[in-house]
Amino acid sequence: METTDMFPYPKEWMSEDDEILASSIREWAEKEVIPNRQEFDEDHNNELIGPAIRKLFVDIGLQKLMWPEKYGGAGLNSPYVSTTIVRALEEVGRADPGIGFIFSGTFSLLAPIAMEPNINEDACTELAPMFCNTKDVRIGSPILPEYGDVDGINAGSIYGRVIKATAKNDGDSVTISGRKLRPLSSGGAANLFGVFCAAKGLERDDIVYVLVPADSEGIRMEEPYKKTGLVSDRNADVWFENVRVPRKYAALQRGGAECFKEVLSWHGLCASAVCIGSMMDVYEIVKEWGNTRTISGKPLKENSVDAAVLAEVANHVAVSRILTWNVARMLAKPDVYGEAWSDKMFTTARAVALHVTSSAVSAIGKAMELMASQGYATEGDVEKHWRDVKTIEVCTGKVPGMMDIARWYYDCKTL
Amino acid sequence: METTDMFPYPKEWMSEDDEILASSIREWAEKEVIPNRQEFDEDHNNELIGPAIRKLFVDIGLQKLMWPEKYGGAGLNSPYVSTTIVRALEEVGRADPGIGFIFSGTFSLLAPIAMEPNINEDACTELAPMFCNTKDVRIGSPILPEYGDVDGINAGSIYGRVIKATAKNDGDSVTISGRKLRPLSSGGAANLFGVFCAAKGLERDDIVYVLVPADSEGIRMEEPYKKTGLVSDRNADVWFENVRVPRKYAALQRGGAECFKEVLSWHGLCASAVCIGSMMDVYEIVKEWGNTRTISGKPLKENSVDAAVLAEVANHVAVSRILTWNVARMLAKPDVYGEAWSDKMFTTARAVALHVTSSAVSAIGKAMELMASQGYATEGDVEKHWRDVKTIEVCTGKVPGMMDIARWYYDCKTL
Amino acid sequence: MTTIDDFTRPKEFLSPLEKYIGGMIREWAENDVIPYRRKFNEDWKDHNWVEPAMKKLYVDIGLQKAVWPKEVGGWGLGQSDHVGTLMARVFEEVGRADTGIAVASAVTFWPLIMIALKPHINEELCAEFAPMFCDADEPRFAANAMTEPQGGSDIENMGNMGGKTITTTAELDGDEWVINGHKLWPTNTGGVADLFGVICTTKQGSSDEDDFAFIFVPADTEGVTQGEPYKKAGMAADKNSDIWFENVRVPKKYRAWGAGDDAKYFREVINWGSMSSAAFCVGAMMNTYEILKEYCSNKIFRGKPLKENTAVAAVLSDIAKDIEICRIATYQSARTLDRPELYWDKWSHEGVAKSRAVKMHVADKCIEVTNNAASLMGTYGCDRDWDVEKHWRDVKMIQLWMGGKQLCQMETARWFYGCETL
Amino acid sequence: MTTIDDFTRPKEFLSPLEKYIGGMIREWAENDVIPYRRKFNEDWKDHNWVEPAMKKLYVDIGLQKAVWPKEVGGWGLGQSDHVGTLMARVFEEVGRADTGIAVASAVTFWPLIMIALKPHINEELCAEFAPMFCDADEPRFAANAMTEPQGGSDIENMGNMGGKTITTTAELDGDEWVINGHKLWPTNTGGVADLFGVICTTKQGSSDEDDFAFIFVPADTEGVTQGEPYKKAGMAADKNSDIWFENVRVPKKYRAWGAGDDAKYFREVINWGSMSSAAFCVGAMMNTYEILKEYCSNKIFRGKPLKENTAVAAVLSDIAKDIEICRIATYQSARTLDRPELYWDKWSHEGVAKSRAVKMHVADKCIEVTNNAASLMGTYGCDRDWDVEKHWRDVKMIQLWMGGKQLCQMETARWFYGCETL
Repeated sequence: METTDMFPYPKEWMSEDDEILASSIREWAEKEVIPNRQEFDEDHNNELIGPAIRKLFVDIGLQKLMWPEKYGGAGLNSPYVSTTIVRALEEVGRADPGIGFIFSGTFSLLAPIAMEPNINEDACTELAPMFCNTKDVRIGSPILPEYGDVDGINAGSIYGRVIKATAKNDGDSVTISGRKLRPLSSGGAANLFGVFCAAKGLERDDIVYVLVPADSEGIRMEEPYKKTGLVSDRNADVWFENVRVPRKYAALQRGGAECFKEVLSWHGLCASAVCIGSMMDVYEIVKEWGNTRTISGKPLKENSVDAAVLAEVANHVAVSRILTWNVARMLAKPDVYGEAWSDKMFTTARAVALHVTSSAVSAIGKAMELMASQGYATEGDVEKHWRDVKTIEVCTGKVPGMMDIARWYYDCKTL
Repeated sequence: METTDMFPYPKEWMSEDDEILASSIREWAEKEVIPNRQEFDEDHNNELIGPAIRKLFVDIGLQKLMWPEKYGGAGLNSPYVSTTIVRALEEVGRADPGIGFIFSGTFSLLAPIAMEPNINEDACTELAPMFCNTKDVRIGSPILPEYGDVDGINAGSIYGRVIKATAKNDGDSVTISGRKLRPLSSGGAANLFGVFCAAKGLERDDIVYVLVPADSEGIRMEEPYKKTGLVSDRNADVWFENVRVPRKYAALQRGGAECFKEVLSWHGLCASAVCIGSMMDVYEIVKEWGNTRTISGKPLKENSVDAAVLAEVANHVAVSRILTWNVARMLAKPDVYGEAWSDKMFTTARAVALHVTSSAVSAIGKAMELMASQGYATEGDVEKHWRDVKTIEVCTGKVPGMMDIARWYYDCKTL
Repeated sequence: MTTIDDFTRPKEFLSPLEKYIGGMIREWAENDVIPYRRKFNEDWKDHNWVEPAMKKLYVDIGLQKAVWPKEVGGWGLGQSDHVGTLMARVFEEVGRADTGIAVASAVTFWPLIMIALKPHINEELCAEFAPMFCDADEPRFAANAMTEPQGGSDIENMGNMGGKTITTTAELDGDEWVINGHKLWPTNTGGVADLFGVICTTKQGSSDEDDFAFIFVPADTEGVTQGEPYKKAGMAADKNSDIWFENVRVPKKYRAWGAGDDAKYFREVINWGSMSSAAFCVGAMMNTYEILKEYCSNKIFRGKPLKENTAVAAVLSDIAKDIEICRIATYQSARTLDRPELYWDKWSHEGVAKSRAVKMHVADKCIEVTNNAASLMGTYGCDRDWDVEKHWRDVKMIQLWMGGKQLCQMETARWFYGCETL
Repeated sequence: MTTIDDFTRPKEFLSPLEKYIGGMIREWAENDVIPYRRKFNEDWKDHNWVEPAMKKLYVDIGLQKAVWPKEVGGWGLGQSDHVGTLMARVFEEVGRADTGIAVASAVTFWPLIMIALKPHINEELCAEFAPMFCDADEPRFAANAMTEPQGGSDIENMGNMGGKTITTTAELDGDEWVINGHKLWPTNTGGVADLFGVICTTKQGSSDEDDFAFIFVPADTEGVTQGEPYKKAGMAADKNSDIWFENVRVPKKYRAWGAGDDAKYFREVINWGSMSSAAFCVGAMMNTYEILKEYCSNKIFRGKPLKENTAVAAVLSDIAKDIEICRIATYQSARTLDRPELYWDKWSHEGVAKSRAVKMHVADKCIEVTNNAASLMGTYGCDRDWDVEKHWRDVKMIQLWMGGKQLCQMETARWFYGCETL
């Protein structure tokens, strides 16, 4: 039985099309990624990672996926896309969580302007061609508020996070400023930023979400910083110095908090799906190890102490997968479960993302325990997953995430 | 918002009828159970618990629920009953997990003979009247194989558990023997036992599942033993000395392992649902505590350290509930997800039961931490839930459960 | 065969007396408690089974005399420089049998820390109260009355609140303190205690440590009313209830030391409370180990004892490992009470923070150990006949008391990270 | 302000030398390692950044002479009755800077335990090998060659397997041992080590301890081949690779002690390995504490440092608490190596089981601490600039080595529960 069938999930909710896309991603993974991924960490010139991303984003077409058809996209921009995305990202994550994470940011960044029912016609008209009429890779980079700030800059706050950027009214334009902002992903490789700003002199006097093309004047992207994992994702701090963008790039028709929750709900779903793919790959590897390694004269998996650890690994995957697919379904049916930006849906998606990403770190850590040095060596193909999912996990924001959960379930007002 | 709506679950899968039954159970709980439950521990003469069970089992009619209509039952004996059961047991568990646990045993014990598509006409004809044509409470008690045995008795083994009872061919009868067997529930109050036996001289030479009326000659039920919680459930060790029952009481048409997995899949679902109800009650209590208790000059819930603990409590409920409802759906749709007795479904149901029952112990333990002495005192209405869910949790069998998971996901042969 | 005595302790720290005293208590546990403890749960209100065991320990063995100075009839342990590790052993042994009796014993000792431990021995008050304990044929109990209906852990949170939320007041009226207030949940209440150490304030709402007062109140003083004992999840050998103080008058000298020093030595009381809590837990865990070892040695699976199954052995191992670590940490914590010159003042914030940290670790592990032991035993784990579930129920209270886990965390963070507003 | 030196240790156990030596290493860490350690990750193969730091520690400070007897040019610590706690401090300090260098150092010391520690000092072999380390201007490394391609932790599982699965063989041919076999993953391989202690058998398939042999093999002996270093998740300062022994001939006297005693003292090697592993972890955790304290003091949330948020403080607290407990347990474990007469033989099964238990606890906690610290720091937690993620990656290996967690569990269970077949 295929690993993807071994692990339970509500398969009634998956369509055949989802499986077709997943298959082509599986093929891409086997050909373009898996043979090379042990070298990704030293692929300083993007010679291995770059072409792989291009194949996925351009040739298979993921970067067009969520743009409306009339702007040249694949038109998968209704919430129903959620299960498609999960199944696709399982496959991408299985091969390389870093590439999955790039797509997670790119996809969720666009939800506030391109997802039904809130399609921002102006913004789509302007920005869709960047992603749809090109043979080049296009990447989005969400810049979210942070939990605390080293510089003491605090232009506002939202859901217990600090807003560091500002958006000032400037007639037909909006001027964005912000020092040393750390995006969720792709800060060093982005074509388009989605930035949450404190609004100054705009219709909304709280928080506004603005899309900012990376080639706008006044943007400085630092060198990508070195990090634990997700090497494919070149993240870097970004500085905005009086960056002017057309007014229509600001999601002024919607509240900043609404956009914030929508982006995070979708990003939570994507991050969870990537981690499931990663865990499933490790499951296959450790399963093979359990079959072939001999301990006390029998296969490792037949030693009950090791079987118990193997069971823990599998159980993390099973539980995480059920949870993630349920979030996908809930997002797909806003009439039944609430909109992506409702407090309830936001809380559920955050809670599941916290659960799944930390489960992934545990599960892969457990697999490493069993594989000992082979788990720790790059050639074992496990340690990269471990570093990758940890890097995803830290991005979910544990303490503010717990506060989000408390806020909803206990109606807390001051957290 | 109602607590039952706060916590996410795939509500598309619940019918209106399910909610109607749940409402009448809610009413029963508020009237018959909640006002008295602090005294349950000292209700030695069954003066409070007995009438409450009668109202639920006889008046509301739970004990008829899963018998086919043609034998006088309510006819909810297709796997589709799963969501009904879950929603009902959430409500029972909220009031008293003990009563929920009694029903869990009674219900799942019957699955191998009364659940579509394997209706055992002979056995139903004989046994249904006991439950359906009576104004008295009728209780079932499953006797499962154990993980190891103190006496060294080992008549056979199944899925890494020891079978202690035997069933001998005796012409038209089957003779059951077994020393000091410990049922899952209700050993001291049962009307019908469901016993897994090593088969001797029967068509099947491995394991056979036999239903044994409690008033059969040769059965000795000990005094209920004192235990941590679930006081409503009078469990006791049971001795079978050459107990003769008609052949048709043995599920000879089916494999013992198949029956074993079917009973445990359903029992896992029931036990999970009971724990969710219990957790939801504690959630309401600790929520109120968080509103009214003052720490450092503000409501407890506004202290972020306490909010983080409150969030943990809520998150355990949310995750557990999603998982449990998914198992319900999977059981309801054997064509999509496999039969209740398939290895995959069995593993999923066991894994979720392990997860949910131990989550319940953690969640309620966390709530107690916040409520300090009020959580520990009986009057706080939390400590009983804590003891109750722990008693359910130990019954799930942690180590053998982990072995079940390993067996399926890693194809282990000798565990 | 390995026994509970094989869990490691720093042997260099042990009192010369500890083998002797530990041995007596071990014997008492085997003969007077363990055979009867299953009856304690139903005996929570009447203490028909608990009292004889208490009497044996307190009067016959004489534990109620332990810390009082020799001059007033005690054993003089309050002057010993091994009292910390000795008491750790005592509470461990008592806790192994029953953590309820352990807390009742330790709480009797608790208020006396204020006046009977070197270097701060209040000879006048020792002379006043020692006879109650040292010239008695009946067990005598004492208790600190701390927690209040609102405020809860804020009372214990001296580092941040400085007593600001204490609503029990003491007013000086001539040569007498007049005390008014309502306390919840002290151990040894519900009619048990003979002497209270009352935490109160001389100026309500003040967070000046000088206004914090620790005043002794004999239980039979007029105006002291105790409620009925509460019913609770476990800890049946320990009664808790409400106490009301209504214009209770005691001599001025009953205040332990006075402005500033009351608050200071009260921190030592907290420090001792944390160490003792850890010791109870170590005892309960060691008993859990014994029971589990028996269970897993006798239960047979596939022809071998259950403990030979490696998955079971892994669970057993984690339990032994946790006991090993907890016992070492507890004795180290006790040692710092015996060697302030080498470590830190017993009443320092450092001492409080560190003993809180140890207590938090050990109490959490104790719940984990008893919880996992019960799970491993399946339906037998929740069967009262095996006593593991009793420890599980009992020790949860240890985690919750003295401000619970969250206060332990705040105290630890405050000291180790220099937090100022927690 | 509270610093890492405020975490508790049993002060009674410390060596008179430890302040001096600890201080030197602290200075080395600050000047020679911490400013450069972010470069180690890319330097895993060449060690351009690692080697100067190693040279300073080994040669200039002179750590490579530490355990050798004074008579042969060493510091003579092998004869000290404080070597255990002193080494705990050394490895803690080195581990604080870089656990990779710590393991390289400890593993150099590791085979020497067989011959240079009292009461079993092999004067002949000390005289033979000491000059390699004591008369050198360059850093010298040693290593134990244990793990094999199949068998893995079975090699270390002496208690159960008794060496049965060892496939590296030693045959006596006249006055020489002839060694054949293939070892994986020893620290300090890939061309680093100068001297190997090879675990082998004189009779393949035997589980008789008499057939277990520990034989010294200089790395330049003919027939010894080392592979390329492996690329791995962390621990860049420590190189690991394959070693092949093909008809390697060494003098008969290079076997440490002979039948029975090799196996016996090898248990002491395991005991030391466990204690040292714990010490590395304590060092890494203390550094994590320092970094986190800085981060949470400087990062501002709602006008207050992040550490003043109680939910954050709770996470910080748990980390400080774990370090406190782990450090106490580690020094207690080290103390038992210094006082066998008070505790147990260093090579006893008890010693092995208990040090395995401590190592297991400390390594698990270290992963938890670094993991939680990284999570608390959000995207900065995985940013190499903050060094927390480095510790997280590095210390995972400590949990995995020497048979990993499962073997620790089996050893612990075997001793504490009398299991016979694990």
